[in-house]
Amino acid sequence: MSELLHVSNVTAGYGDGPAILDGAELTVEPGKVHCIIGPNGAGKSTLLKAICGMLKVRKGDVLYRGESLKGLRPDQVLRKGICFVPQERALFPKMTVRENMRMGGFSLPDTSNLEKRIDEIEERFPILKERRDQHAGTMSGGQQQTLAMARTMILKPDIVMLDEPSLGLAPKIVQEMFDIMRMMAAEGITILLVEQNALMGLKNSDWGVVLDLGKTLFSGPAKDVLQDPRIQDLYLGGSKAA
Amino acid sequence: MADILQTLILGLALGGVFALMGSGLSLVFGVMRIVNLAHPVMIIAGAYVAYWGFKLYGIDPLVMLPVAIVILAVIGILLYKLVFEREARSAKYSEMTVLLTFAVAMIVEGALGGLFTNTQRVTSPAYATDAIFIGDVFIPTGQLYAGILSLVIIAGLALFLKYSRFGYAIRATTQNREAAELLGVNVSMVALVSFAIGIGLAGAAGSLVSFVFSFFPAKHWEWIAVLMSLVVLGGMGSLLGTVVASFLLSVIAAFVGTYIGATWSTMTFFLALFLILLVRPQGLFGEKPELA
Amino acid sequence: MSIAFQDTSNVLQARAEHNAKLALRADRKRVTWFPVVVLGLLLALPALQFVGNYNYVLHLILFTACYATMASGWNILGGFTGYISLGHNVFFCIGGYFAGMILARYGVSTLVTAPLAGLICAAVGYLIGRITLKTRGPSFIISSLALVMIARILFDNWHFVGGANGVALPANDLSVVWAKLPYYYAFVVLAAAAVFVSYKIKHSKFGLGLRAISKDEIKAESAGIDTRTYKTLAFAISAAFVGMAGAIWGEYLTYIRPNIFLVILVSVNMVLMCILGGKGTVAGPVIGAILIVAFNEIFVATLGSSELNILASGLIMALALMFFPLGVIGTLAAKHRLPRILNWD
Amino acid sequence: MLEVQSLAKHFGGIRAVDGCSFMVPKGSITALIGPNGAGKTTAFNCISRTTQPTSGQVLLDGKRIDQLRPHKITRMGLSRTFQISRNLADMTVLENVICQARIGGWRDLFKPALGAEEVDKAMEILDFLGITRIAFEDGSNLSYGQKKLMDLAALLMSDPKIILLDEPAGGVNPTLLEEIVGHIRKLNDQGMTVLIVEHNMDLVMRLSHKIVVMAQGRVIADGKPEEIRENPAVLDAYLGGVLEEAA
Amino acid sequence: AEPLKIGASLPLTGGFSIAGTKHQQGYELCVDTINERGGILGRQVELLVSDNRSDPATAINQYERFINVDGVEAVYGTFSSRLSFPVASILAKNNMVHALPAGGALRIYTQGHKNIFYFQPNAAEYVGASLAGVIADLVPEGEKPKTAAVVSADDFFANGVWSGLMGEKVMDPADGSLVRDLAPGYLAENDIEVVFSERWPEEGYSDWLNLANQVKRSGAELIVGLTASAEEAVQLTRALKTVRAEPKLVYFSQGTQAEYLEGTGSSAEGVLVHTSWHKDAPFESVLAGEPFSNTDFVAAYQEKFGAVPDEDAAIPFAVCQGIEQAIIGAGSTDNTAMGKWLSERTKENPVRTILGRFNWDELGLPANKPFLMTQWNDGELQFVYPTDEFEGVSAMSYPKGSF
Ligand SMILES: Nc1ncnc2c1ncn2[C@@H]1O[C@H](COP(=O)(O)OP(=O)(O)OP(=O)(O)O)[C@@H](O)[C@H]1O
Ligand SMILES: Nc1ncnc2c1ncn2[C@@H]1O[C@H](COP(=O)(O)OP(=O)(O)OP(=O)(O)O)[C@@H](O)[C@H]1O
Ligand SMILES: [Mg+2]
Ligand SMILES: [Mg+2]
Repeated sequence: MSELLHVSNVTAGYGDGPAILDGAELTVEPGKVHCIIGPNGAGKSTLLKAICGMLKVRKGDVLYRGESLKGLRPDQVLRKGICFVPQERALFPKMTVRENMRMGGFSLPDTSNLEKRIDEIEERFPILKERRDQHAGTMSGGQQQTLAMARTMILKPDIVMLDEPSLGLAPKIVQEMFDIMRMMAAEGITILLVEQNALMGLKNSDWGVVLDLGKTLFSGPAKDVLQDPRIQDLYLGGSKAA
Repeated sequence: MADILQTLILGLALGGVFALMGSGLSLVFGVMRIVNLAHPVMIIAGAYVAYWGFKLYGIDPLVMLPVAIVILAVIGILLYKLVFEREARSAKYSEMTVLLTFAVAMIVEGALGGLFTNTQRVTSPAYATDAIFIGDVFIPTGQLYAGILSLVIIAGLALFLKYSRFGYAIRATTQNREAAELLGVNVSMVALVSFAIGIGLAGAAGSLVSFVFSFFPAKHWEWIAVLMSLVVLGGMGSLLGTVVASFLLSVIAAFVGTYIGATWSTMTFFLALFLILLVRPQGLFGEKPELA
Repeated sequence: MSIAFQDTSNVLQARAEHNAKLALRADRKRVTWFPVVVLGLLLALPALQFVGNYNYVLHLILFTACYATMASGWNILGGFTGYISLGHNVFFCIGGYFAGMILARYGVSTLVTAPLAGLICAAVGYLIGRITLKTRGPSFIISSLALVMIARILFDNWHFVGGANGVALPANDLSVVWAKLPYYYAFVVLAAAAVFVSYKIKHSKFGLGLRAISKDEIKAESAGIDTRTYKTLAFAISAAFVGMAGAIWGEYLTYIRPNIFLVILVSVNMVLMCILGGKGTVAGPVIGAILIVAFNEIFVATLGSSELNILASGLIMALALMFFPLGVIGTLAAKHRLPRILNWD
Repeated sequence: MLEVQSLAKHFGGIRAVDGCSFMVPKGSITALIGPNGAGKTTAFNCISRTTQPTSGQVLLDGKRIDQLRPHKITRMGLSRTFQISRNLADMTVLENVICQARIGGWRDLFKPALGAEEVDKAMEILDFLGITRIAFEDGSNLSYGQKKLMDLAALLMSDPKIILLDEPAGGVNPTLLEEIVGHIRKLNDQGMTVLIVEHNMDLVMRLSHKIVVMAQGRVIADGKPEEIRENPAVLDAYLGGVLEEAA
Repeated sequence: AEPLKIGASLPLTGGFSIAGTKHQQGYELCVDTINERGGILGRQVELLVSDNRSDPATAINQYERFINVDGVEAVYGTFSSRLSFPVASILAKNNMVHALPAGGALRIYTQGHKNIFYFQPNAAEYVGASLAGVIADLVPEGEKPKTAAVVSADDFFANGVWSGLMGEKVMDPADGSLVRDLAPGYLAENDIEVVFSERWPEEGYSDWLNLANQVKRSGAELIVGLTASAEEAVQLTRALKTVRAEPKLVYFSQGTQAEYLEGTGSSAEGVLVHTSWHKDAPFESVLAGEPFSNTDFVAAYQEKFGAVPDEDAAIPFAVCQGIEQAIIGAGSTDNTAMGKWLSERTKENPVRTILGRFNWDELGLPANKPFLMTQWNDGELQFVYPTDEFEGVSAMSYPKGSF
């Protein structure tokens, strides 16, 4: 079987609170782009947090290349090759842009190439080059999002999990963002993303997953998901989406 | 003229010691956002290490300094594991941590008092009561050594924080714990180590203090407010700020003490604190807060 | 792998059910008779003096009530508004000196002048607040510490009020058995008033605004809350209570001296009581005051005379903070285990 | 209604807003768009006075408001949301929302916080936004989208005359967004003026009567949606080829 | 019979803890000795000590507790003026005999409390008399210091000494009334001009070198250091040494303790300190009806605590003796009778303690009892003044010279 990551019947929640995820299923195949959609508060972000170790998995299991990720700390999960960009931007507000980029390479065992790699990435995102010495916290919302994205590219991980990467980006940049994502996929990096900009997300994905009520309600090729009238109605903004 | 020069020298001499006393506090605040009210009592613990080294084996407090650092760092590690680790995880209760450090201060004070009684102690290496006289003006050797050593230690620390990989991890963790974790930083380790360094610095300060001031367990209450005012004036968490503030305030206090009156020299620290809050709440080197 | 997903209405209905399952409910019932009964008992208690000498019991309750007043007052600023002040004993001192000096010079009992002392403290608190409330978090805590130090130096050098040596105040003329009663009643009433006012504030728009300020001042400000006025007002009210307590405390001790009021232990006690009981709750400061006074008594009685005393206090405090970070009331409430009678919020 | 006159805000060398002027006509829905970092949020901050502008004026109904403290501005009927949601932890969503209710005067201050009337109103708004179930949830324990919705609810609670929305659609589910759009329209029909920052061009085009385009701190275009759509400068700076595709 | 309970609240922690702990030792030693010798009026004595953390409110509270809860029949005083002052009112209110081991400020005694008895030679304001005596009697004519630097802690006791030396008016701030006018003051009386004077705050002072430097610069021949604790005396001495001050005479109000010697070493040489007690003073006293000399006390203390006692242990011991004799004298623990008995003591028929004989004036201050002056010589605290009271007086070394 060609699955890279398998989430089976996972239950998870915050603290002693109720189970937010209650039987979530997910299969991630290598080299593909997966898009999770669902209403606000469905548990999408919670699912990603559970995978990367920020939340405890109460029941069920998360298998990565057949190995369980349960009980690992986020930094350990990262070292296995799963990189997560959370929805609330995970930047260091009082470090400069450049330092933020360097932090992106923190987990690399060999940092000799780091500076060169950062230079390469900066070429692709001119704003980052321009604002190199600005504190990340003072950048505009979209700039921060760009930085967070760019930073993951330093690592060349196996799986990148993105929580709403298009959030707050200007349309032009959104397009670029998805282009980059496709490019990463082409390089063999597997992508798992959560999108509220569902049309755009699904259009640029291979596989679509619908998460609602903490459960996986639907999962199939992105095209099918896009065309399902029920899904259009419930999650894509109704008839207009057609 | 000689008077002015002399006062300046005395102010600077005290400033060096205060700088080291404040820097550990500043570091722990910078990294963990903990206002460690137990820091002064840790300095006293460090002073006891130096004291017993001196008293039992006649070891110079300057030689005891590394020993004090190590012993206190170990205490720091234990303390972190036992008390602060769970706090560090839940940022929600961060203001509680201030009070927790207060409790720790009481525990340590009680323990020190129980072990060593409240008798005041001081180590007396020869240089502690000596001075270099240049004409009419003198430089107290004890404080001179202490000041130079403090600056060396602080400079080392600053370089470490700025350039080492670990320094990066420390700063990253301070600013966004979750993000640091996601980028592969073992955050609890970072917090542990930086806390240990902070307390270790208290140990270093303690061994210097042991011959500059006399001390007993309950003495730390007198230091808390003074050290705090240094840290605030410098800008919370800014090492450089703490150092500058230490020298600045000590010098001002010395002039106030000479020309206005001893009573008011201690007041300098607190008044300065108030003035600074009035005109520049973030301190000398702090970040300007939102919403002025 | 798809789950029951035939129809959109299915999902909508499931969603409604799911939401209902996760939804929390507000708890609105309160037991008012309990505090009232407690108050009644306290008011009746001095009758014990007819059958014996219970001066020490009265002293303990009076002492607790004094601290309950101060802690409740502190709570208005520290608990509701989120500004932790370690300098509230300054108002304790100002209240004590203001009323105390009037007593010494003109013989007017502090029981009469206490409200006035409260007003003075409110005014001073307002002015100080205008300066120090510009800072937040740790800086504010430290500025409050500095405030104590400054007040200490000023009072120590103010020869009109006896400087560091202090002033002895005349004791009342009642016999030993009844001498404590005026102060006992004054403190019990003051504590009740403090609790009542806390309750009222917490449940008013003002209180909601204060809580908003404690969480995010910018957000509060842009929500239309006049944060500066709100917080200085909170500062003034809390200073007033502490000041009134100080006024009466001075006469009760028959001696005022800067370092009776301006020692860190006094302000720490206030803070500690609130934390231990539950910062930001109404009952918390009272419970905290009772616990701390009780602990103190136990230590003095059992450990008596040693450094162990400090160590044990520190230990209790640390354990309480570690295992009841929200205080007794707060933690129980968070776990939904708070007995009804103690839910005053 | 709202008039911004040569507003500027500099951070050290960065000119986030650099002499920008525009007007929001009464009763209109005006959109403020522009590439990332154009200075939209900063302009918002200057208008609502969460930051102090370096220079320039802001007028609300002809009165200068750039010297007032933020709460005064809110009281004058100008409310805003934050791009990165700010919420009050340890307070329930209901309290978060009611917090923003208007307060009459001094006497109101000591009225019960959660008056029945207000609770009803708040619950109605929450219901409308589909987040009733989190009414008693801690304000900080919400999903990203829920926080946005809560912000919106709080905003509605204050009965403002003009609202400034900073990316209200970001992270909100499209289906729900449709409803919100409907509601904004309805509010607008009732006379509320809206200034909205949004990157969702589809929404902007459908909703707004007027569009102001900013880039690098300046206004580069100002006009009806149709005009903006055609404006080559805007296409180049901001939209790329996207708009055609979406339309 | 039931044990006779006596309570003492002491500052065992906090600022005064060092002295407080020694006070506890003094009381304990005395009570133990009494019990070994059969107790008071045939009853064993039970000593209750509690820690007031150097806090006045707590001290008051604890005396109340002793009286109301523990049912003590007598109390011993606490340490330091600032605690004794408020405690005095409470004990007066409860009609207890208040025997103070510390609390020398005149104002405590001018409040009009009855049954208050001070167990040190004299009020703080009159301590200067001994210094004046030393200068008049022991310093050769022509070599007497002409200028003085007076530095002092802002402390209750130190302020009292200061007032006496400088000839200030002692006022009662409560009503602004004059308690005593001490003009012209002991220094002026001896033609010594004060060329530098300075007070430092009660807590948190650290600028010793600066202070010492100013003292040195003033060129004063007499240095008077009125410190609040031995700790401050150590600091001041070390600072004076560092700046190489070279006065003719140095007098400190604190510094008889072993800690002082340990902290200062040879710098202590020649420093004069007043004291209420000295181990070599040949005082004869009675305890439990039997003679008990000062030498016995030193021996007993050494046996029990393994160290040479200092005045902080001796004074409370004397307090305990005074209370014991009062109970015996009154024949019961009726405090009114005890107070009456104590106030009826005369020079001929005094209370006999290891601090010597005590009888009191109407204020409760000892009549005709000078302080002793001691001086550190060769690492030993020698007792140098007054010279005519008893044997064993050492010669005073003069001038002091460098530290
Ligand atoms: N820190 C938290 N503590 C407690 N509950 C939380 C926390 N964060 C989220 N929740 C709850 O978990 C549920 C799911 O949140 P989650 O963030 O996973 O939603 P989401 O699907 O990502 O929504 P969105 O599209 O709005 O981002 C929400 O109902 C929220 O109330
Ligand atoms: N505090 C600050 N210090 C320095 N520069 C700042 C600060 N705040 C904002 N900036 C800069 O000002 C510019 C405008 O930022 P602003 O947040 O207003 O952009 P925006 O138009 O809202 O963009 P976005 O659509 O990405 O949210 C950006 O280049 C940003 O980096
Ligand atoms: Mg989410
Ligand atoms: Mg923005």
